Amino acid sequence: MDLLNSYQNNYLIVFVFLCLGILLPVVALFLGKLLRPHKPEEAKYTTYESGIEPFHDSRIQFNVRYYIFALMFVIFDVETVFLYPWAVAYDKLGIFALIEMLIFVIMLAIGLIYAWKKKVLRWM
Amino acid sequence: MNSVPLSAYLVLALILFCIGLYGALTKRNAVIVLISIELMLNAVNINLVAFSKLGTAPSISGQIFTLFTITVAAVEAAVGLAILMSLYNRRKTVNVDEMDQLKH
Amino acid sequence: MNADTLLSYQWGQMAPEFIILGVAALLSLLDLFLPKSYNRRSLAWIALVGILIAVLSLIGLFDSKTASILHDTFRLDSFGKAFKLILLIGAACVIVLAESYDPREGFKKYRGEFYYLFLTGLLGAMVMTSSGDLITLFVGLELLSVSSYILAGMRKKHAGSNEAAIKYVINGGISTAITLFGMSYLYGLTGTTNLMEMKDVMTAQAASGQYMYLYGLAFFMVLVGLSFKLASAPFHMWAPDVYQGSPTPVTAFLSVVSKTAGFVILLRILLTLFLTMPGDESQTFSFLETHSIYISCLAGISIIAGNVIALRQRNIKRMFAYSSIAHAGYILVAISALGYFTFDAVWFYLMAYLLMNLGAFAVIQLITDASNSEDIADFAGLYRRSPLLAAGFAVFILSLAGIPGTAGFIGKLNIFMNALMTDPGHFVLASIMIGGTVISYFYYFGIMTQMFFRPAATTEKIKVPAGIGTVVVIALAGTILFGVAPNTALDFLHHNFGSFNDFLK
Amino acid sequence: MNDLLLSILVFSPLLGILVLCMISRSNERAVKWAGILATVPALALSLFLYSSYLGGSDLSAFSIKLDWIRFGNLADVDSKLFAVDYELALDGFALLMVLLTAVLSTLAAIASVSISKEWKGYFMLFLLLETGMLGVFMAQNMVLFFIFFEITLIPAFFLIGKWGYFEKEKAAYSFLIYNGFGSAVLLIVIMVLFARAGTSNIEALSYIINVGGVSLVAPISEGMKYGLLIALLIAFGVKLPIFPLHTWMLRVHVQAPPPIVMLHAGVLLKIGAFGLIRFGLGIFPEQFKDLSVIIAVLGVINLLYGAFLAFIQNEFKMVLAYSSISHMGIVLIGLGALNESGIQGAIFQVVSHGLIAALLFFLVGVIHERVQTTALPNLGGLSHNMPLTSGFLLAGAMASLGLPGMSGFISEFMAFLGLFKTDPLLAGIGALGIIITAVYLLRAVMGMTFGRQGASVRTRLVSDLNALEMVPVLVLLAFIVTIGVYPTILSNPLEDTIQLIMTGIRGQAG
Amino acid sequence: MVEDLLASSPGLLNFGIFFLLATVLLLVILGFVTYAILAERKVMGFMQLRQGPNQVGGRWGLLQTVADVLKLLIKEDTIPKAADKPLFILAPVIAFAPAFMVVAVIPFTDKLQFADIGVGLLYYIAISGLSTVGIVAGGWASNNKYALLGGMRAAAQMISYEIPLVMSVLGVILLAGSLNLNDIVDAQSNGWFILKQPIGFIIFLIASIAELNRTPFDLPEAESELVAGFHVEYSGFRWAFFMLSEYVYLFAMASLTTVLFLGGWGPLPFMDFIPGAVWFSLKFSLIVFLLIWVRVTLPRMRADQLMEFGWKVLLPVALANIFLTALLKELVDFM
Repeated sequence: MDLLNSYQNNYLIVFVFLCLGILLPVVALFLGKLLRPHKPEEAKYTTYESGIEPFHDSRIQFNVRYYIFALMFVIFDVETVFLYPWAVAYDKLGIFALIEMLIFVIMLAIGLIYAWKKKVLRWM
Repeated sequence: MNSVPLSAYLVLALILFCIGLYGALTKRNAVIVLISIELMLNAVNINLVAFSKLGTAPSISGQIFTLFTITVAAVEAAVGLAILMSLYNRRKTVNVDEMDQLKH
Repeated sequence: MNADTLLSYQWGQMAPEFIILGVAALLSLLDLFLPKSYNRRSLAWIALVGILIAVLSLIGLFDSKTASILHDTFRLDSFGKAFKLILLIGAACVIVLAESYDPREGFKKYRGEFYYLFLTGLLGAMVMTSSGDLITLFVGLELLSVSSYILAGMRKKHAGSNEAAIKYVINGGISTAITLFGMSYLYGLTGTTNLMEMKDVMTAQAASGQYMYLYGLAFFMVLVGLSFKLASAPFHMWAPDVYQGSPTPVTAFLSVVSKTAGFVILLRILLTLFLTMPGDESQTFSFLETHSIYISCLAGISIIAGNVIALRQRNIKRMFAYSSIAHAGYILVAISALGYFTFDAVWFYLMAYLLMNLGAFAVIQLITDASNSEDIADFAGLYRRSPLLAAGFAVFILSLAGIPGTAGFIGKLNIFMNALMTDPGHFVLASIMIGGTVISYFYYFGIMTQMFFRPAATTEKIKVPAGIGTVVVIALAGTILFGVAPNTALDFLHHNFGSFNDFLK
Repeated sequence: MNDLLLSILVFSPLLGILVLCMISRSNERAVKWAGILATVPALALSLFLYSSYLGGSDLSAFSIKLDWIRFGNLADVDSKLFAVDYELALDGFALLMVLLTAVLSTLAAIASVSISKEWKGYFMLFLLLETGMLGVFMAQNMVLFFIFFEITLIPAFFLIGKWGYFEKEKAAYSFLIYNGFGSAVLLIVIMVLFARAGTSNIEALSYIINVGGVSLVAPISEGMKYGLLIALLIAFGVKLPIFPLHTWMLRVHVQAPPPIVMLHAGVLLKIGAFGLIRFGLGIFPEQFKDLSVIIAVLGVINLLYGAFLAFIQNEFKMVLAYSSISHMGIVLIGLGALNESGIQGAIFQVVSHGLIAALLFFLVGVIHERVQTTALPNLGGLSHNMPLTSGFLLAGAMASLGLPGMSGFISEFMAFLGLFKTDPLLAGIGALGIIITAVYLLRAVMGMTFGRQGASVRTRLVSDLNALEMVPVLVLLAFIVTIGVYPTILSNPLEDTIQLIMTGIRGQAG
Repeated sequence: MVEDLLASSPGLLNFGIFFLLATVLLLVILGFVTYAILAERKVMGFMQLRQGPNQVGGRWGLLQTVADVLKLLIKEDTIPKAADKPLFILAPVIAFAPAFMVVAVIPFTDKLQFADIGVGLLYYIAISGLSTVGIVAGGWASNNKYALLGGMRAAAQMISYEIPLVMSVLGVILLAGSLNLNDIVDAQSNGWFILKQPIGFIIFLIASIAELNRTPFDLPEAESELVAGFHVEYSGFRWAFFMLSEYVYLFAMASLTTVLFLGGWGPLPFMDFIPGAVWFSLKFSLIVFLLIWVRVTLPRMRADQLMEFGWKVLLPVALANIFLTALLKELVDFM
């Protein structure tokens, strides 16, 4: 029972931190609202573009490269899902796990080499 | 505070699954459809993990299954987005209902 | 686990898989490091050699006893061997087709990738045939699916190919999720992912009538999810578009290898888990028998929808997509009937389907490449342009239509027998199947009409590349041999694999 | 050697196909000669068999049985279970049909010299068709029967669709679909019997169904037997054709090339009657008896319907097509009577109509080739230009309407004799049809041969039959008259078969 | 006392107590941030041979940052018309909350720790990734070309360096056999991981600088190209929260580095008379100083160099490091 309580308490703390993390900006901004001046003027609310008048919508299509990196991230990030439990349990698993993971990572490495050769990793 | 019953997880998963299915079947934007599919797969994850901890016969294999599901979900998303990008480059659209060149 | 246990496994059991994996890795590296100017066609031969070595090693395993390694996740039983054989033969033929595939645009650059992605897909299918565990089954399925998604979109510059790929991904993703949802319940109720253990738990639970409703739900979801993969109606919507848009060898791959794999996983899950499980507390019928009506419905709708919609297709690949939906329906008839011949019928039909469909796709690939169009009018006057090719194609079509003297007929006979020998017999299903066959005459003979009755637009003779010629000849020989002397195949099956008695042991 | 004889007989046309493969497609003469000669071995062999049978030798010496397909892995349990053997054999009835097929094939091959294009492909398909037809009559198990049955379908489809007249493709399609439907129904019957009894041998099946005492894979209930018989009736009814299922046959008769119509009307339609007698009467005699009234009624309907519609046709081919329907009604009437003379009449009608229809359609082909039409209003006064043709046409019509001394008379007489014994009222109504037959045939033939010269006949320079064309006409006419004068040559071979059927019917009744 | 509290069943009372304690920590962190900024400016000043802030609050400009914060507090709040208003307001909160949340699991000493979660390290990595969402949202919501570009760059950079960061930690996990931060510290009682995992440490340090968006990896807010990157349109206290989260991350990351590689509160041999808290803060300060030092010394990288460095150098090295570690461990165990 103690263990369960301690377990739940620990996550309660995390929740407390979450509340505080949200509360602080809210409170600070609320306080700021009481203190700060409010003198609206048209020019203040225009978008900043180094001094020239803003033209057309800024929400342009993202460059395709970003997606490619996102894909790479997804793939490699998920691989760490396998690496983490493996690393934690490595002591108990022994050499078999090492070989197994080696094969796994070699596959991954082939993937990386593939991306490399296909010039996916070039930011140009 | 008692621990959450299994059925709550199952219902949550079911709701998530249904939302995902609804989205996957009705949305026009292919990106949203892909996200909906991820939602369905995550519903599966909830199920598996809940069963693995609270099921009739708890066992670790559910969690292992989840690892694989997560991976597969990632792979599907990656492949799906890659294909979508290549489609977008040609057709300049991501709407599913505009992909109708292959009819009759 | 230490090195001793590691070495104690009979790794030889996985030899075919290892070979394919090795060749796939080798090809991917070769493709990466070979100079750009190098013609990557020759990689096809490496892939072919790999597949043939895998076939040889599989034949070497025919005599080995049923065994399972890796904690029962991988089991090599006669079922696995028999279906691996089909997969490998189909893959070998498709590789040869792919070698000759040369569309006008957008394939050259990705030729190297095609071969190893193809092998990984094959690997997934092979893993499925001998999985003893839900997780391995699922991983195999996904390996196959994901490879096929990319293969479908191989021609990046071709709008149809892109569209096919995205539709395939979306539908495949949905079906995966549905299957998995069902699997998660199966796991949750039994607490294990090992199929054999699951079976025992389920049998015990069902005997006391526990969780029947949830099992029904799980069964239904798994069935629905997998029927997406089989492209059986009403979950077939993706198939026509994907078949039409994909490069032709990929279409052949999807309709033969991928479909076979779909049936493999369906049989593995349904028969292992639900066959021995009682359908209710009274235990008179097994779960599968009480729920076989769902499979029957799928089969019936597939046959009717596939054949009827195929009637109004002008695009040859699309027509074959619908025809392949119908054929999936025929095989489902065998599964839903659950007679003595189920395994025989499914195996033989898939084998026959492999031969006739691959042969047909070889010709289709040749004609559509040459004319750069996929309209059935392109076949007009084929009889004049290449009499032998026309005759071969005619035999494949006759076989698909189930005319005697061809493998397709014997396959259908087997399925009929399976459906009618049970008591009560599946008369409705058999009638639908045979009605569908008659409807299919319309469109199959429509192609014949084009080939033999219509004048050709051009009298230019058709040059048959060696690869396509080989596939056509092999398929033709097989189709006729198995049609005239089906016992060559049946005896082979029974001699090497018995009656699949070790499936549930 | 003896046991290979039947196989040689069936597959000898295939040998012709091989020979044809080696001949260049442009060599018209050689191709046509090879095609005609390839039908001769079958004819010679069947004549040999017939003569030796009449000479008293036993046909069972020629039967052959080889292991072929075995489904399932049951060799340890019972090597016969789910086995389909390659087994060919002949009895008197089958022998007659084989002879008819062989004769008509040769004659049709001779008639095929008028084919104007793609002779090579034509003769290859023609020979394949002959193999199928021969095989159908000899197959001893239902699966084999079905295989040969289907083999006839494909070449016939192409022959109609490629070498026929204006609406040939449509005709080919309706031929394919109707017959495909028929064979589909037949296949269900075959598979039910095979899957449940574990054998498809006709003798074994008739034993299992009627005598019983064999444990089946799954039971065949009484109701199911009726269902199967009705399915058989539908399956063969399409082929025969029986009244509501006949429309395809009209198209084929009008559109197909004349030699093929000869074979089609002469043999292919008869497969329906053959199957009905073999399987319907052979396997389900008891059920057949219960349904015999319906069959007789169907026969009368066929007879009258065909006759009435033939009366109002303006196209000679259509007249003949409807007359075929009408004559097939007589077969059904004979079967429906279900007594010795009825069945004998039915079988006689099968053979005799085969010959007569072949003769008439051959002549139609000759006329069409010369005049380019067969529409009755355009014809007339043929006797002026083509006296021989007109004469033979008249003779054929006489045979068809049942003039005593010709084969048609015997068969009609016996069939009606049979029905008068069992159901005089129905027979009386049916007899009306005979009269109408005479009326429509005479109307058509007289109008063509005599009367005012038709526009088409006048404007063309038409010649009479040439020597080659005389061969089929004379041969067919000879057969027709021989049977009419000396029916024993038919009834002798049939004796055993009919006795067997009668014991089947009586055995159950008693 | 804390053990009792943890053992008691969770409820509102616990919540209240934790809340108070966490508030204390928050104040400490805010204090840290205030003086870390000052320290940074001072250190930079000295390294660049100038004074740094020296006017407000005495000789060393002790109140300089306090004054800055007050100024920000009373600054007028402007939200551009074209902006996506709800998202614009939400973005700083999304950026800040995770930064504070990750601090919950850091063990400062064996007694002074808030949440002792079994998968503490995983928690840290998972939560810290969320800040990116805030930054991208801020960039997107501003509807400003600079901001959007900055936001996208931030996203690309963060995901690129997340992988080496995560992989470099694997060596530590392999050695410690646990994801719990306390266990990791315990495992270092006879040798800090910086000695056993030098490669891992270097990768971790580089990747963490990138994750913190600090020079030389401060492309998302590169002043010379993007004006101020994703927070161009932010001003006043909203802007302050972006800055705040950046410095809280500095705090958290330095703490994590201390825990993972420098033995946490563990003392140097023969010097365990000095309390753990002091050890921790010494090591922690060292890391913070190191980070400031790097910032002053190195120039900003080009965008393409940055990405390629992450994927082509750090990732393969990190992968190799994992297997080197595993192999060594296996060999050492055998021997």
